[in-house]
Amino acid sequence: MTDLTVSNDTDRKEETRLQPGVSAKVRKPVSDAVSGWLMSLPMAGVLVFFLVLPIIMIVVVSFWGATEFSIYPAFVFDNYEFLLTSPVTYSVFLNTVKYALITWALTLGIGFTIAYFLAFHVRSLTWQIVLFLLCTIPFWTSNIIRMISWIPFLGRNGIANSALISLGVVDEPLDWLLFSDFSVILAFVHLYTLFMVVPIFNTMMRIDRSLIEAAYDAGASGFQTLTNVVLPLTKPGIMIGSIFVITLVMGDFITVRFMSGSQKANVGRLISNDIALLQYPSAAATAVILLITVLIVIATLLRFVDIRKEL
Amino acid sequence: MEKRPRSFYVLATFFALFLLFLYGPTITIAILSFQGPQGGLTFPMRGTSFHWFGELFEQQAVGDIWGSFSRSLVLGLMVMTTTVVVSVMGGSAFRKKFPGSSVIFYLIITSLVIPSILVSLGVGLIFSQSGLPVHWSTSGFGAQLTWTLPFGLLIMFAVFNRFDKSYEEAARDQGASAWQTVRHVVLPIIAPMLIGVALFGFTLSYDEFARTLLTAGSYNTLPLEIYGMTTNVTTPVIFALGTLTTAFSFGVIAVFLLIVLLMKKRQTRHGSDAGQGLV
Amino acid sequence: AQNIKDVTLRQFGTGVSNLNEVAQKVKEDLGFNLEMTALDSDAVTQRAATQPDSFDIADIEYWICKKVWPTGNLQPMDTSKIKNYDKIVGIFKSGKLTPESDIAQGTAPHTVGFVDGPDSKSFATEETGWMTLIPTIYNADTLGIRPDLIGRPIESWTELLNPEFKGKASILDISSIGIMDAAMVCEAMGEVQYGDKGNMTREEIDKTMAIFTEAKKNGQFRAFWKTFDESVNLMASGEVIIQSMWSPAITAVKSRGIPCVYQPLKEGYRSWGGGIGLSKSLSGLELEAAYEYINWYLDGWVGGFLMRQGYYSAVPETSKNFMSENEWGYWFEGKEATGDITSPFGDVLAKAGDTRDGGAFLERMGAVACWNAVMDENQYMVRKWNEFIAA
Amino acid sequence: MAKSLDLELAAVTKKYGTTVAVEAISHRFQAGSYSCLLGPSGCGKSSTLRMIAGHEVVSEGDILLGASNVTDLPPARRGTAMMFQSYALFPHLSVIDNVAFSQKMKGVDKSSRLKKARELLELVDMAAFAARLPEQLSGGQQQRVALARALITEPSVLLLDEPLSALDPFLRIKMRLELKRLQRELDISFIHVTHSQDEALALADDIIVMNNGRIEQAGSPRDVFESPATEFVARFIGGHNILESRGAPFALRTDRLQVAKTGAESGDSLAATVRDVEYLGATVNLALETGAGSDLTAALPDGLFFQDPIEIGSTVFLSWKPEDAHHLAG
Amino acid sequence: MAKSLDLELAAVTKKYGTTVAVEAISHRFQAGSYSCLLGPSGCGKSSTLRMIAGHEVVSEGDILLGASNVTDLPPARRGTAMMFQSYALFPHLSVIDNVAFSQKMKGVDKSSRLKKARELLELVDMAAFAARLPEQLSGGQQQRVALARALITEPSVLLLDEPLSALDPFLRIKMRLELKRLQRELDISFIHVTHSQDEALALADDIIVMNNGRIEQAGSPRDVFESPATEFVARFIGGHNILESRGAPFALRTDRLQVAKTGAESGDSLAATVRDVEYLGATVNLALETGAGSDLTAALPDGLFFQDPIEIGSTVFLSWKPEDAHHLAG
Ligand SMILES: Nc1ncnc2c1ncn2[C@@H]1O[C@H](COP(=O)(O)OP(=O)(O)OP(=O)(O)O)[C@@H](O)[C@H]1O
Ligand SMILES: Nc1ncnc2c1ncn2[C@@H]1O[C@H](COP(=O)(O)OP(=O)(O)OP(=O)(O)O)[C@@H](O)[C@H]1O
Ligand SMILES: NCCCCNCCCN
Ligand SMILES: [Mg+2]
Ligand SMILES: [Mg+2]
Repeated sequence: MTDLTVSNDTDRKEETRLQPGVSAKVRKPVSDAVSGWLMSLPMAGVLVFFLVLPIIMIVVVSFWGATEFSIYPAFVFDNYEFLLTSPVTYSVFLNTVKYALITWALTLGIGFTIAYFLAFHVRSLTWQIVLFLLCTIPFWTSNIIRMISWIPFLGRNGIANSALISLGVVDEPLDWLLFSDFSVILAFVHLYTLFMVVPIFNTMMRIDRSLIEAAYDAGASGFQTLTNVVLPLTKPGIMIGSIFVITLVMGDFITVRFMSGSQKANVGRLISNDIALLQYPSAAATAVILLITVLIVIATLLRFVDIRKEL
Repeated sequence: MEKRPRSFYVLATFFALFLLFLYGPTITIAILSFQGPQGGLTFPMRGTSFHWFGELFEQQAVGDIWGSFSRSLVLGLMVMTTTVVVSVMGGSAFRKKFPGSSVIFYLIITSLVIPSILVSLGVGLIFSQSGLPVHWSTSGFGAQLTWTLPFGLLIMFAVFNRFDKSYEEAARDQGASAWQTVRHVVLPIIAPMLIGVALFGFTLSYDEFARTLLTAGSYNTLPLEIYGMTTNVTTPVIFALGTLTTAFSFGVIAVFLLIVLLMKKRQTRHGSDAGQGLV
Repeated sequence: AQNIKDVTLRQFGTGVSNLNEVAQKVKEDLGFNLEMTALDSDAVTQRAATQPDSFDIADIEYWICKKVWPTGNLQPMDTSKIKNYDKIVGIFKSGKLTPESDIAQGTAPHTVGFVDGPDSKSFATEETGWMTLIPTIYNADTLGIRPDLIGRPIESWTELLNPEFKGKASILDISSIGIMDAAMVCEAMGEVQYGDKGNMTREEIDKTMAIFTEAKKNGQFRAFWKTFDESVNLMASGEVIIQSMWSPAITAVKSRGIPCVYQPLKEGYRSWGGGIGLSKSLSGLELEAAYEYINWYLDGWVGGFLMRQGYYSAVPETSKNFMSENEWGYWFEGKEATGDITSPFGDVLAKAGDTRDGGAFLERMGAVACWNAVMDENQYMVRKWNEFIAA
Repeated sequence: MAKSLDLELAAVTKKYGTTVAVEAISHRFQAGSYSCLLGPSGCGKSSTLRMIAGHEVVSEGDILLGASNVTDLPPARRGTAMMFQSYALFPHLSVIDNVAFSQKMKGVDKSSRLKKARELLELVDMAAFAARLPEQLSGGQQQRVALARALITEPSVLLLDEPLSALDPFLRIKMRLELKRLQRELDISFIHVTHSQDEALALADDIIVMNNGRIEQAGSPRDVFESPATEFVARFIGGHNILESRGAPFALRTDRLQVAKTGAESGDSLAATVRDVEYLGATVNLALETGAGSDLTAALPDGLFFQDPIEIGSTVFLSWKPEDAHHLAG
Repeated sequence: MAKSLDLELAAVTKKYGTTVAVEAISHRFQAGSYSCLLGPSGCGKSSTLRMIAGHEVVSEGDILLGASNVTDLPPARRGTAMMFQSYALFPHLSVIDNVAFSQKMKGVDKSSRLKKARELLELVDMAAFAARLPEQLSGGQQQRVALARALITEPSVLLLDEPLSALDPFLRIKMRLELKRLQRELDISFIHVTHSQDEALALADDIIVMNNGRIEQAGSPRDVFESPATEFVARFIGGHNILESRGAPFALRTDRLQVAKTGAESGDSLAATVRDVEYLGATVNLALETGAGSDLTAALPDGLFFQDPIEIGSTVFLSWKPEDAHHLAG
């Protein structure tokens, strides 16, 4: 079947080895390269223009200078110097990582459970699709609108507090439901759990059901089957989901702003504040550091799984 | 029907709670969209009415819901179509080995993990530094593609990993040209999956905020417009919009279910005796 | 030949004044199209500074002008073409409301209101006949409170940090504005003496932010807000009972039947002013239309429309023609209402016998302590502000 | 190994929704015997086996192992072990960890379970591959590991669902000899599902021929082959022609049909046209069409055939000994 | 149908990267013949077939069909048609649209192409299923549709890659007769890949035994079965024992090994222990172990065996006629 191995080392070696002076009878498929190129051209085009150039631009600008109102080409390290010497930078990066880790752990726990339910307990494909679609409907309403609605949901007089009070769980409304790390992480979990569910579900669906039966046959309990068979075999999906969630959380700024009532900061907010104040070079420098951080995290995760194989 | 294990009920309850959690804001929105005419975006309710649904179709004090909605719709459709086409092409390209494919693959991964605001900033800068006007249908469109294409391509990887190559060989064998093979064999077979890619592309675009923020130009997309509207008093009209969107989504799913059911019916009517043993 | 009726002008600004009704009225009165795009204040600055081609008319605040003007994205306006130029209130020309008033601290509108000539990029110190922005709307801001939940008189900016309101206070997270509120508080507390609140030294900035950071760490604030709507929701939902607020936001809370007061304070107001500027690329028929629009803007209808929401018009006289006597008395003169006061959108905002918080125009605008500002140490201030948010 | 016990199915039925996959079948599998469930695709073989294993809920009826009713016990507690069609080796575990899996689940400490697993690997001659991952093994090797993994639970009954179908014909013959040897050595019951007649004949002490969710015939291979009870069994077991004599069907082994180039249609001699000649090495099969329209096959030893080859299209005359005609029910 | 032509492989090689899958093989497939490529898994059968079909680029060498060199022609222009292992019927098209596919690609108008497709469906006896989707057909039915779809292009050579492997044994025998009949009727060449010896023997006019990317032997089924050229062929074709006489290997058919309960080890008589007895219906196979450690098989007619059954574990004496020993190369 389709082998998406990207490395072409063997091909290339082959070519150079065979080329000189071999009989005309030797045939080599050349069209693969050409048609591969042609077909990936639009994608490459979009990526070059809207990803590579902007990244280059950002890197370049991160060395520029800025006035109150404009940016000017230069080659200064001020932006990095300020960034790397400011204690805020470190606390904000730390906070960003904190959000990412907590959200990751929660989305993983919830996402795994949901995926497990959908993959192993829901029997028909139609129902799996329907339940999944049901999970996606809330996302068809603009996120901004949903964010606004968290206040009446979690606020002092919100649905959650009213429910808790009327159930007698608490006497006083809980303040920490809103404008807190709790609410930020809650919103992240709300937004991104599905990004964990999908790849895990996908991997789980590819687990041969007879492996589960084999485990039961060997006397494994449901829980043992889960930890000894399902979990290890789901690792690739978990990795992909983790990549999604971690990068989404690390790059977010709007959720943190809304849900913390602007009281917490993450790197995304630093960048967006700088942008708002037209401090593009400073924003760019922060962005470069963020991008490097994210790429390192992802590269680390990618070491554990070849996601092309696992799709 | 066979008896379910207890874990089923535990997990089903968990799933139900998760759904409830997912729908928390949606339910809040739904309730508040029935505020009385004096009501606002928060509790307590001040009466109940359909007032805000009516208002939704009137001009707002600030902002242009339907104008921006139609832009978001058009942009969503543009992004959706492009994502499908480009991802299918890209996915097909990756089935072959070609020099540079790994570069593109890592770009795709980068595109997936790069924080949105960076793309927004970068694309905005490129356009402004090169004197091109930013517009939702150019810079905004491109910026959103950097978000939807990775998803599209990853889904296509999954699709083509499961696609039996012999269908194509059979088509070539039958004299189909490369294009005919794609048109008459590959596309129809992967069509159901493409619907998934399309839905993904549209949803991601329709709700995209950060990547459009600095790239939309003169005219706002819906998320930006709603955000802009919050610079004045917003009314439960936006909740009415949310409720309508949700109702509409339910409708789409109901239609989907209906189609599936009908197709199942039709299949049984056709009388399959597949697998009935001796020829 | 081109017809002015075919012209479409694209205007952007915050939702405060980018009202659809204005565009509709323009179409009725002048015949051409005005397309309104509402943005949040960050986006407004960005748009004005970085995307000159994306608009024809910028509806921005004066302090933003300090950042935008040097980009050359806007063209100054020839005051001789402005019919009502003479009637514009003094604040925007000499800086003085009345000949005897003091000029408040901060980026007062007149300091960024003029340039020397059509191509000049630096501000003039006095009227030159070339205006950067045509003033349209302004107000004096103060703290908003929920009298029902506070239950006692509030008189000073210091109350914002009063531990009594722990977890129920808020300020806004737009640094250029927020820092001024903070300064008002610190000055009122006697903690910091400022040379010029609108142009702080690093030391002053440090002290101010230290006090606020301390308060934040002690849990004084429920949240910070960034958009108008957030401030309304915070107040209306009771999450917050005292916060820096804008006049129409108070109005919005009140219109839901929730008691809310725009509390005049003894230290005075923090003021702001907005105006409209023209894109550099505007020329020919479109430029003509833009001038026509500006003249119409100052002609009174918009003024009345804005005043009835609690803002002030730059040419109050003309607005008077578009307001009832009751309205003019209530909004401008600080008199008791003689009948229901309704917003342009039909909400009843006050009943007979009510008076406006803070009183008459002269009383309010005369008690302005400072203007929203962009200071020399702006970059430093912004960094400190970020630290405050991240703390 | 555990003591082998009789396994009894008592009116066991399996329904999937409204489809009845297995219909009230009863059978006693003798302790220590090798039984094959044989039948066409979809006849309910796997369903039966999976009910015995406990992987499928029994809709009606009971399953008894020795004296105990195991119908509702979980798979691991019924004394059966299953070897899956595609082996279902855990891809993330090494060969030895696969085999030691059930011990690990029981909480047996590492060194004892590895020791035990190694013993089993030696039994199936795979000790040298202990550290490999399943994907690094050939099909036949995987099968042995699967066998070891199933046997480590010391089952009284080993259940095998088409254990040889993933192998190529060459290996298949080799492995079937090993299965048989192992069963004999361990002296436990094997119940083996297959749809290959050869496999069933070669391996089984008992063949249970199923059709449409029912048992058509159960007996020793010779019983089944030499005395097929029904037309279905005769056809399915292969090597038989179905003929009719005065309205009653009878079976006649293809190697008992005598073919002569000359003769006359009379009594027990039948004229037929040769439609096809299939050379099969040691035998040659003639596909024959009689006037009555029925298709017959005659299997001739190759030596005999090539002494005087018969052309396709020629007419031949068929006869058989009366004692070779075996009467069928229904 | 098209005129059948000879197909010739001239030193055809297939390399995947550095692996050589097919190594310079040459062979002439006679026009109108049924050829089987037989060999173990991975020996290069599919690669060879796919090069002939044009689905795999030929690394070196040429493929000639009649007088023309088709090496570099696209699949549809070489006069071959392929039937795929799992049939590769287009799942979204009805049976008749599947068959009419190639006509549609050519631009033939709807009514003519459906007419033609219906003819082909009648040929394979599937006209009644024209409106079904492939998933609504059984394996055997799918196979016929695939056949019809391949034949509608009027190929000179039909290529079949393990066409019977997805069927159960019962159907497999039935369908192989049909394939053979069809090939004879159409009088075109069939090239059929299989790893089943029975299938190759039963079907082929010509068997090409492959191993490790090379042709080990090519010839008629009788040639191959009766005179295997090498030890590999003898083993792979089945039904043979490999013995050694003075350092030189020779093959002896399992049914030519004579088994006696009494005798003496001398000259051509060999003592052996019976390790296993496999009942296969008409024959009984004895698995035998000789002192020299080599494993032999003796195939006895069931009648003979059961006259005087031999127990597992007993010692028997083997002998054979000298003319049955067939000497092997290497
Ligand atoms: N999970 C299931 N749900 C519904 N029907 C099923 C299920 N499993 C099997 N069946 C049906 O039950 C019948 C018997 O199936 P079973 O798998 O036992 O047959 P089998 O004899 O093992 O066939 P094969 O040789 O093809 O494996 C078939 O008609 C099948 O379609
Ligand atoms: N696309 C490919 N890339 C690399 N190697 C391949 C490819 N296809 C086949 N091979 C290798 O070439 C050799 C011959 O493969 P081929 O498929 O022709 O064998 P086969 O005889 O058809 O085997 P089987 O009976 O298992 O189908 C094998 O070693 C195989 O691993
Ligand atoms: N037309 C510009 C209006 C800007 C409104 N800004 C509100 C600031 C209030 N402090
Ligand atoms: Mg089965
Ligand atoms: Mg093959």
